Amino acid sequence: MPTSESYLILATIMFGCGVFGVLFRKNLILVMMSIELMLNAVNLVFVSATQTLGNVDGQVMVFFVITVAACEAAVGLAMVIALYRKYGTIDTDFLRVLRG
Amino acid sequence: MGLDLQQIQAFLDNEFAVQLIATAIKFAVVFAICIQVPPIMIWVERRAPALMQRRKGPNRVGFFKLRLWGLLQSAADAVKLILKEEIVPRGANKIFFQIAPIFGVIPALLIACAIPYGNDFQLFGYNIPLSIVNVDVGFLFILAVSSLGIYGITIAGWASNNKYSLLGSLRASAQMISYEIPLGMSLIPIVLIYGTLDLNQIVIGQSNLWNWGIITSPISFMIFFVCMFAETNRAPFDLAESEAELVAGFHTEYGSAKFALIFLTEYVVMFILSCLASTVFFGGWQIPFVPHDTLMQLIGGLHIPVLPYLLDLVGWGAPFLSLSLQEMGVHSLIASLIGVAVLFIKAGFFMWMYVWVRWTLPRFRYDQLMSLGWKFMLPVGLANIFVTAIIVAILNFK
Amino acid sequence: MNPYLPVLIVLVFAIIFGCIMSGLSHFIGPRKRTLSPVKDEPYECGVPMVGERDKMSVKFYLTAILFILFDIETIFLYLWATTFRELGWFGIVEVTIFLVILVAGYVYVVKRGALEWD
Amino acid sequence: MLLWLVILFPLLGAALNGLLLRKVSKTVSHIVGASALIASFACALTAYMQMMSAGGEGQVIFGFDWLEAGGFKAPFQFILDRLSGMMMLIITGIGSLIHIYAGGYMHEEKATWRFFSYLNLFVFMMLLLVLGDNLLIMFIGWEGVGLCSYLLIGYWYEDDANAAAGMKAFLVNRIGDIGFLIGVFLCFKFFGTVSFSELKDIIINGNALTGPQLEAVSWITLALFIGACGKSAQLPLYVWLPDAMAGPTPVSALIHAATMVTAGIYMMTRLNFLYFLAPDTQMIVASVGAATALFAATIAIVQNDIKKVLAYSTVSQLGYMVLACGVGAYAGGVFHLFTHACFKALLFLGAGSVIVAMHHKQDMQEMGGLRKYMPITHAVMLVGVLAIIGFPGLAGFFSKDEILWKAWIGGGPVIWGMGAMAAVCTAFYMTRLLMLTFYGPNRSDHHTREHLHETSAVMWAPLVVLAILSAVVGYLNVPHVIPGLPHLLFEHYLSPIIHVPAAAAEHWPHLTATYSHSLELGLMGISVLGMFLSAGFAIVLYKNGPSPTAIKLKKSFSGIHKVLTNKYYVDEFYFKYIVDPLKDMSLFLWKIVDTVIIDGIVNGIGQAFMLVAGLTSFRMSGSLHRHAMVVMLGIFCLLTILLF
Amino acid sequence: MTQLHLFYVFAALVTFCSVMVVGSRNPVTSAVFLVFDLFLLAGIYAMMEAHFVAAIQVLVYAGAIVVLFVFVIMLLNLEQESHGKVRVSIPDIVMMGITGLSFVIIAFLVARVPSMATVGEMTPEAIAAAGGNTYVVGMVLFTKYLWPFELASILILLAMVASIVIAKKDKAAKPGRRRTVNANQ
Repeated sequence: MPTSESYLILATIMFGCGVFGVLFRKNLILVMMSIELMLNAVNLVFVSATQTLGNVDGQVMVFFVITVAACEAAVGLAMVIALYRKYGTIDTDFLRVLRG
Repeated sequence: MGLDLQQIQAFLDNEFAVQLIATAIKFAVVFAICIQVPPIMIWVERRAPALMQRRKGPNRVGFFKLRLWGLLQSAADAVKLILKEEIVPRGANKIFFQIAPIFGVIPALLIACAIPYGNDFQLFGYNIPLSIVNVDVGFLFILAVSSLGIYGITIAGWASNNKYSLLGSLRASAQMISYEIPLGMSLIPIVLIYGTLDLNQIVIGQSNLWNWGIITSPISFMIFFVCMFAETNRAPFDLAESEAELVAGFHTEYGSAKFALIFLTEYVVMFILSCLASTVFFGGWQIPFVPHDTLMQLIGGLHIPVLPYLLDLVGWGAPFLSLSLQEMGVHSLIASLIGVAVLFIKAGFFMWMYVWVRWTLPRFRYDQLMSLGWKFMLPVGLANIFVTAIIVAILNFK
Repeated sequence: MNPYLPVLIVLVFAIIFGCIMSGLSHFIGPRKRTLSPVKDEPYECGVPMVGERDKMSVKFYLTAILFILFDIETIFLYLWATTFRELGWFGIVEVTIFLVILVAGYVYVVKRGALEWD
Repeated sequence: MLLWLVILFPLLGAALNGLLLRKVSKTVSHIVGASALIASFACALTAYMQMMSAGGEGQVIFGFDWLEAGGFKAPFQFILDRLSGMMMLIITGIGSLIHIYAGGYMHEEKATWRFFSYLNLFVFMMLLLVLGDNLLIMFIGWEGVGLCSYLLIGYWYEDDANAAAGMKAFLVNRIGDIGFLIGVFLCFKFFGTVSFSELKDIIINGNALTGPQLEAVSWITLALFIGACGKSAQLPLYVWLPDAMAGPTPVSALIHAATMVTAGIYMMTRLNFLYFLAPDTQMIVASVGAATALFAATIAIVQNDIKKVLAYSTVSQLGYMVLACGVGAYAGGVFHLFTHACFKALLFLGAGSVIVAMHHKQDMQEMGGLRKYMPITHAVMLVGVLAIIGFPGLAGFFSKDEILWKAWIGGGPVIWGMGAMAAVCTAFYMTRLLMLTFYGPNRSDHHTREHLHETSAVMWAPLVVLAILSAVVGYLNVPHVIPGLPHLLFEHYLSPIIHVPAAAAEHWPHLTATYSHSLELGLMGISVLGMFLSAGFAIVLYKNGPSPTAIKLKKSFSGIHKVLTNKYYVDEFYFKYIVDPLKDMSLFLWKIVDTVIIDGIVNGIGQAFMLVAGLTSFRMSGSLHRHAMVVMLGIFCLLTILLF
Repeated sequence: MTQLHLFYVFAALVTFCSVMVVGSRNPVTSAVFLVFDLFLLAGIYAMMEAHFVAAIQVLVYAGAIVVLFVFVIMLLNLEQESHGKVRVSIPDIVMMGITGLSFVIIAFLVARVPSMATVGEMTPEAIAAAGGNTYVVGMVLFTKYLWPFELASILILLAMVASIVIAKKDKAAKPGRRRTVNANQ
């Protein structure tokens, strides 16, 4: 059986990849995929905690996280589509309405 | 000639090894059957309309005089497909074009493993299930894995660099996801009624004809039946490959063995859904009015020493000659195998329904298809769940 | 034996099988390099290619959104169905509230015409 | 559970009327509003019966955890005991009658959903006030009834005077509420709880109070009493109540006579154990009560507006109740509250009938002789007037006499004298009201006289019920000195609520001592005699409208009369010395402090920020990634710190 | 091959797929690797005997959410990220270094956390005895997490309404209500 640290390390790696995606990818859809990666890293921690702590609350949490992720993806991608319609691009380099 | 009985015994003592071998055998058989399904079905799909339309249909291919009503036509087609030249259209995404059919076939083969083809049987003191995959989540596994089947279609259409392929694949996948929800909902009343997600337990719960899913939850069956057609993109819901509009749907650009693979996937999924329908609504491997235990007793009492005779020919069957099947310990195996046959008969009925419906009903329009799924099946499915829950609750907890 | 071991075995087998099938014609099939420029053009019933690849209707996307959300709902219902007998009427009430809220959303979706394909 | 229904029905009624039934006919509004109250009353009655049959012990009904912050806990829970049960019955019972009546009174309005919605909401808030188990819930109710009162006084808000009256009520109440809030804060600071039951435990059963706590009790009670002054219209905060008569008459009856104004008395009775501990406060309470009683009664003598007379009479009667609380006679106070609720509601509703019949004219000088036209109204008004002036045998006699007797033994002759004087004045102005309205020649114009008629049954039926109540409820608390009847039932009934803490017993000897019957009988005789005399005087002066003697009297005492008509110039005083300076200061604050200094600072800060932002905003690329990267940098710094 | 080895294989694959999700230029490739990633995670969950979570991971995450991503990619016809070669500025490289370093630090901190022994009573055996993982998760969800469950329905309702409002084109665009901000100015 793998130790709980190995799960945590794996989760860290996944989360790190997600952060890299958010920070350095210009495509909004890829940014959102990176967010999904991060959510999954957190889920992994939850499930491994379930195993370590000996109760299933963590799995219920994962369930809720997935629910939230589904809603997030639905609304987020709707916004991506709306942005694309409005500005003709979803490249973050060109979406700078908030520029000071 | 020494057969090392001790070695055999040592092997039989290792449960892991026995189960592994059993899994391998089971999978080999299931795979063999799955491979056989498309040729046979293609033959049926050619002969059946011919029959309906008073034509002859393919009947020439054969060895010498042995024509088998054209059955070998399919085999010839398969060989032809494999031997064809591979063409990748210009501008296509080469990698995805290549692997899209693989994406399709993996879920199909995986869900084929989750159907309980027969009851568990006892052999060498082990309980061996006749489904290959037995997981805690029961048929949620089937739903989960089959939902991955969309990628094969979507990516195939997208990678072909052909607008009709893409449109066909989007239509097909939108249709599949739309009908996945009523499909899932139609099975919830079954869980409510039989109280388990395990397909084999559900079949055991249908020991009597009056306990069959179609009797206890007829509306579920109707929804499931419609969804079966929509999920496989079959007529009357074959919008994705409506020849007049979209050339041939998402697999327009596919040829050769990859096309064979896509065909294999489609027919395997049809077969699995037929098996699932029989399992959930038609008692699976149960024979109507003959409970499994009765069947086992019946078989157990028989004395058919065919195998011992054969073994005797090579010199080690003598001790078994006088034993009944029960005493030899194979009666549950034989009963389960009979169950497998029963299930295949029932599934065959549904396969026939696929063909029959295809040549009977006209094609839906896409908006009709979608509104049937979302505006009729979904509310009806929800109401069905609700009503079933209330009825089960009233009957069970006071 | 872990119940997922067969899954793994089948998975590996299916991948190998798929690759073999996919590669089969690559190795067995004939390789004629005809020079005709129309041979590997996307097939449109034999007539020359027309137009660009269009953008797809947003309807497909809306369908996918609704699919996700109702899929989640179905999962919730599956969980309820497995615990149905222990939860009893309490569970029915819970799920009724849950469903009433979602049916409100469904009604909105229908009224808003998000399911119309025109 | 029933108790929740009691509370929920009025809320439901308010919600239905306020949110859903805006478009429907006023009959529906009326039916919904009234039936909500009747249902509530039925539930209240059942709950009360259950409570009494279980021995009349107080019950605490837990609702849910409400406020929790540190050591502070205020669960949302209700208390149902003899006191709150009785109040609940008065509120819902008399409320039901008034709701029924209001349907008739508001008959000519266009849309009454707003009225019934407010009225139901008021009942809900009042019930919250009465049933709440801690000062905070009570405060919600306290503020809530204030709000509803404001809304209802200004019901005819198109009229500026009405809107101003509503505003006045609201503002004056605010002053009292500040006192109340300070009391609540002090209470929590020194006792660590705001729950009545816990407070009672601490005071009655707990250890002896520390010095600071004892000192605090005086301030707490005083602060709370300021709140009570506001709500129960005591000097000097009574000014809003007469103006509140601008609202529809059923509102005056329900809010400004029977229920809301009694909140202060209820609160003091609820906290009687605290007040017993503070004899100084009690002295102030008693004095304020007596002064208010007399002060308001004198003003009432010269008022001509029928509702104003009743308003000042209410202030005066509330003074009695406060006086009773001040001398420790809580049972007497609450009993007077009860009887007063009955007969004052009766009087107000009767006056309302008269006003409706007179086409919304309220000046008594234009009435007269209505006995002919409105026999039923006359009969019930007669009962009401007799009850309030303390005619022997009717409700007011028993309750008022009890208070006067307790004032004598607890507060001394001066307090008693003021109370008795007030009683004499009451007899005079109430008789005057009756005479001017129902007797003598009719002085109204021809048109009005043509249309004079008895009101509909939906209006007089509640009056009859109230009249019967006014006649008989007095027998619940017959003093010792009257033989042949069961004595002091009400006082025994309420005795489990009244606790004199052991530490304070020395200050309240008269509560346990026995006194001679002859003294009590003598005092009673004096007050009854005074009452008869002044009532007789009023009959003589006004039996045929204002008699020449009355006019002559007015002339010869023109100075006093002028002072009285102008209500001792209290409003003018307030305006000159409080409102106007405040206005001037506000103007100064607005023109100079706000626009120049504060706006200058605020805008200056804003402009400074804009300037700085303008200078630095070239760093704000608007790029998502830049922002995220800055966050990442921060995380990196934190991690580095964490590492070492 | 023990479970531990299997886990290492899976972990390696997950890492690879995660890197590919972030690193590949074609969004469809990213999406496909995301599916692999989620599927592999489901495998890891299954190894941890979290059967139900594994199932919904495949059913909802891999089978539904990523489908949505794929749909949007196809809908917008985005195959290549910004045209031409990717410009990597020096600040970006520095930031990449800092981010990488941060996660090395986090991994280091995580590895230092002492591993805990199982403390609760819900061991895999207990779960199996109580009626299976799905059943136990269901019971916990419907009793302990009653309110979150009901709130989830409201969340889904909101997502439904919001995404339709945002994504659906109005038949007749109302003049005057459209905002006129131009992004590329």
